[in-house]
Amino acid sequence: MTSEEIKQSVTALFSDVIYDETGEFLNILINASELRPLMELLYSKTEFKFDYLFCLTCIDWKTHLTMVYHLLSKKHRHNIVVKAKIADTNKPEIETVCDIWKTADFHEREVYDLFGVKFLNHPDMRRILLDEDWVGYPLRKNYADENMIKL
Amino acid sequence: MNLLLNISFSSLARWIDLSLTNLLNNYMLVKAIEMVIAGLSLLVFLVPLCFFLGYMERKVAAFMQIRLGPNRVGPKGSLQIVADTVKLLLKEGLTPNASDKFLFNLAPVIVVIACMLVMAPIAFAKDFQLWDLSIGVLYISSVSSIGVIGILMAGWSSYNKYSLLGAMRSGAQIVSYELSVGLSIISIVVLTGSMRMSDIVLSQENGWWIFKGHIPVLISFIIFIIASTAEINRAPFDLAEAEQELTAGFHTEYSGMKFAMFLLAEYINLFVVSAIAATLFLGGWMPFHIGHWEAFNHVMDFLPSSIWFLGKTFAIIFIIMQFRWTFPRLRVDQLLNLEWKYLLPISMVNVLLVTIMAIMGWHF
Amino acid sequence: MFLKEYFGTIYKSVKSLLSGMKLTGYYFTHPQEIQTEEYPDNRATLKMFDRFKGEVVMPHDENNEHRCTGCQACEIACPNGTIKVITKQEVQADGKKKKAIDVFVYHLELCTMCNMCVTSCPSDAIKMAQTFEHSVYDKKQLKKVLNKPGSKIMEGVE
Amino acid sequence: MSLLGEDIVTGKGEFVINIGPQHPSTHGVLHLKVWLDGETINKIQPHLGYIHRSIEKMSECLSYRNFIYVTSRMDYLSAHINNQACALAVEKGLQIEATPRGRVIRLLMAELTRLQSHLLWWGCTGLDLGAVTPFFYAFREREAIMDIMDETCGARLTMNYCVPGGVMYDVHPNFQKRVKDIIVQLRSRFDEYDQLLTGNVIFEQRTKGVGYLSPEDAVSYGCTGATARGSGVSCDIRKWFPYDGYENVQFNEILGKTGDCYDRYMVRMAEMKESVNIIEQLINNIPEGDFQAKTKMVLKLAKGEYYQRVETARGELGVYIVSDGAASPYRIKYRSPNFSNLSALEVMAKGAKIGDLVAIMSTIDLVIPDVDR
Repeated sequence: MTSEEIKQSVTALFSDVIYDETGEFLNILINASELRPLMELLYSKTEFKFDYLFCLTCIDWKTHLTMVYHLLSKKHRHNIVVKAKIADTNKPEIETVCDIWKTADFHEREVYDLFGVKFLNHPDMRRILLDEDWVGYPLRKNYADENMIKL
Repeated sequence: MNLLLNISFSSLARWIDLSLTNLLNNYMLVKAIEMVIAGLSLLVFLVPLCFFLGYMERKVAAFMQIRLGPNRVGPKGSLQIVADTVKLLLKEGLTPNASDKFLFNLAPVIVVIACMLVMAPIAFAKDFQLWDLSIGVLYISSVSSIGVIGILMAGWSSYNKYSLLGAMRSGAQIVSYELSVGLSIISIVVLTGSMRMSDIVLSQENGWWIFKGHIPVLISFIIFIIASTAEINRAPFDLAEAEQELTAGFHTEYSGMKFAMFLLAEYINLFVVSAIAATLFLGGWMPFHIGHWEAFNHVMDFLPSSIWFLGKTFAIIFIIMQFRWTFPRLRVDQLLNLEWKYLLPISMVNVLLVTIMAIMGWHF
Repeated sequence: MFLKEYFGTIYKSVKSLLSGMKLTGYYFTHPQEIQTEEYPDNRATLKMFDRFKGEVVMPHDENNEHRCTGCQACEIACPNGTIKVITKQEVQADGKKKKAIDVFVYHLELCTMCNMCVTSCPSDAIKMAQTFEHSVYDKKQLKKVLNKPGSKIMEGVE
Repeated sequence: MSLLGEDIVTGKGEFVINIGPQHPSTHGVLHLKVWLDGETINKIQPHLGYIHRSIEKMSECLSYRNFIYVTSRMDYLSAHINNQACALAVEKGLQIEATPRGRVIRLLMAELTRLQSHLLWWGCTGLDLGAVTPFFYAFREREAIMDIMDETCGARLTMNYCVPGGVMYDVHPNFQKRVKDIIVQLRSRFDEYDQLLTGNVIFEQRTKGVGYLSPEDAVSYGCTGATARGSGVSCDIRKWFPYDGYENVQFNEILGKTGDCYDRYMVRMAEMKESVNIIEQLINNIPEGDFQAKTKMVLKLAKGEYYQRVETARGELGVYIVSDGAASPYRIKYRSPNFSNLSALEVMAKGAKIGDLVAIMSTIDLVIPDVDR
């Protein structure tokens, strides 16, 4: 399936979608609220069959956060990037996808740990790398730690 | 030449006995003093033996693993084990706060005592035996299983989950492997008709059982080696102290002298098991004789009997060591599988075969 | 059938175990295969490879001259802040002032031997030495000054 | 967290033990909390982060030339391949390509790295299962490979040999001869490995039917590398998305059938042989020319996002660079293979014995710094 066809099928169901094809993969930008239905569609529809979530991360753009999901279909060998914008940087929240792709369990915990994005309906939302009592989210751009050594 | 041959362990023992009887004229006292001497000489024998076994194990391991092994302390590293012992003696013997302190400290003592008790009926050389009791073989198989109590005690009292798991594994293991050991011993008892160690050795005057007894005895020899390796908790059956699974198993919490005692017990056990295997199957101190080749037999007789005994023992020790440095460890259920599915049925059939052989007189 | 399978398993197992023991037995009886290097004893013959990255040094020639211009390219290239180049203004013979190094500080304790400073150096002033016995009792001893006292820049190096 | 109560024995009579962070078989500082019923594992929960060094944050502070070296410290056993991934990602951003000679050298080094990593893994697998001797045999060959690295790159483990545009310096004149020697040496040693461990009945019993991972789970948990290929999931990045000239060499992707520990083991063993084949194809055909493309002193990537994935010895490593046009990356994400592989441990180990857990962990081939980053 080409990216054009993917675009067509997605546009048919979701109105508020922006496409970006400047990079290596087709990027789908969507609002955080609509992420979950889109993901379910991408996973379950046989023409897409994006069964492999190979990268899940977050980018802090200071004004907002962007969740980035890299998906690959093992069957059709096509890649896609889904990006979800989270406007609220103080209390970011988004639906979990860890029941669709089990690998998201650990990756979402990592994002929670380092960015503070809370994943709703995640079964085990704890910090994964840092201590339970760590203050702040280190990969945020506004994270400050007096113990940090500036080179 | 004759004089040299006459000065052996047995003549020494007889001389001590005679002179003490002449001196004291009191049977009880003489026996008491003799016991003390025997115990002391056993200790004097065992400590260097364990040093040597420790050194041997390291060197065997090293050479199989294409490395040099200990080579710093003393010539060719031979004093390394002494240095290690001194280190262990000087280290603090920790007792965990939550442990059952009495049992915790008692356990290593029991383990060592149990394995030293087994030394009693072993014939080290011609006419040289601490205690030639009429049920020697039975005594060995019953006393050697006391050690597991020490291990269970150590694991339970340590207040450590790894230790407990290790102790439980060891319990299951020793209880089951005891059967195979017993059955393979019985096959020799059937052939000799006696449980006395000296009788068993004398019965092999014209050939060792492993040669005389055809394939059934060979099979029971192999089963004995495998089962006794399991019984003394050595790799590939070292589940009780499986390093990669349970850190150090039942002796995780032990340090210093108490740990050294477990180590001592392990090596004494290794020696004892090999000595028993050598006595039962390889003729103990009996030199290698072939039927009626008088000249050949005469040449073989020149070697002192203690050398024959130790040579056979160490050959078996080497094989057990090679097991350890070649094989991966079994899992706990496979361990029991091996015993109940393979070793036990085979040794039961084997005992039957040996019995038929003994009744029919098919052995040489 | 069952018995055949049963004894077949035993035969195969024993065979596989014996083949392992044969291999360890082979190495036990062939001590020439031993690979151990007795390190402190073979120090005299032990030679590291030419490119081995042990520590950063600044070679000086017989006139106590080095090639460092004090351009600080290495300091920028270093990812760990290992190098600190402190420069001074030196008056030349013709009266002109010229930048030269005062002290070239090298923190061996921070260095990860990534070779980035050496490749970035435009005048080949520093290189990697093959030493590897760096252990000291005090961390402060690992802070090194690479330019020798009284040294100056080589003629013709810009 | 309380240390008493539920953490020792649960209401169901489960025994809770903590395996690690200091434990002989966790290969570093992995901490597993295990709920046991007797010897059987009911539940397992990894606790990570003991050596979290914030490599992603560090990379954000370093320039595009410098951040590469940090990645050697992630999966230190495939340090070169990590560097290669970063160099490729930067090259993608700069829209340049490494010189042909540089690419082949990189590829050769990557395969050597894979070999040494697998050799270490083979030794450690033996060690974990209680056979100490394989470790030393594996190290004999590994040392020979490390010597090649040492001679050419100047370091044995964290070589930092890849730079954007090629490699840092040319290979040593002895390189080809040494590599040919190691090919001969390895080919003759593979039989010994099989004798000692692969064919051993105890080893087979310990690994066959243990730690089963279904292909669906393997994909869902994001497993890659031999962990997924053991289950028959094709995921070799060298085949799927070739880089640095993997499309020009002949090799097979090794796939297992059953997905148990033994298959994962056999996949790795076969991969070693494939690596030797790849090296043999290339070692006589290193193109002449520059080993490094000309690049600017200060590298600046155009604004955008760049994703590069490579196949390390453990699986798929993804480097995701978000650039805002400055001299250092705005955001870097390393999608490390071990992190995802570890998450599948839970399904693999459920219902297994403690002894199996060790076998499973060693066949996943965990490197904890890569998990924690």
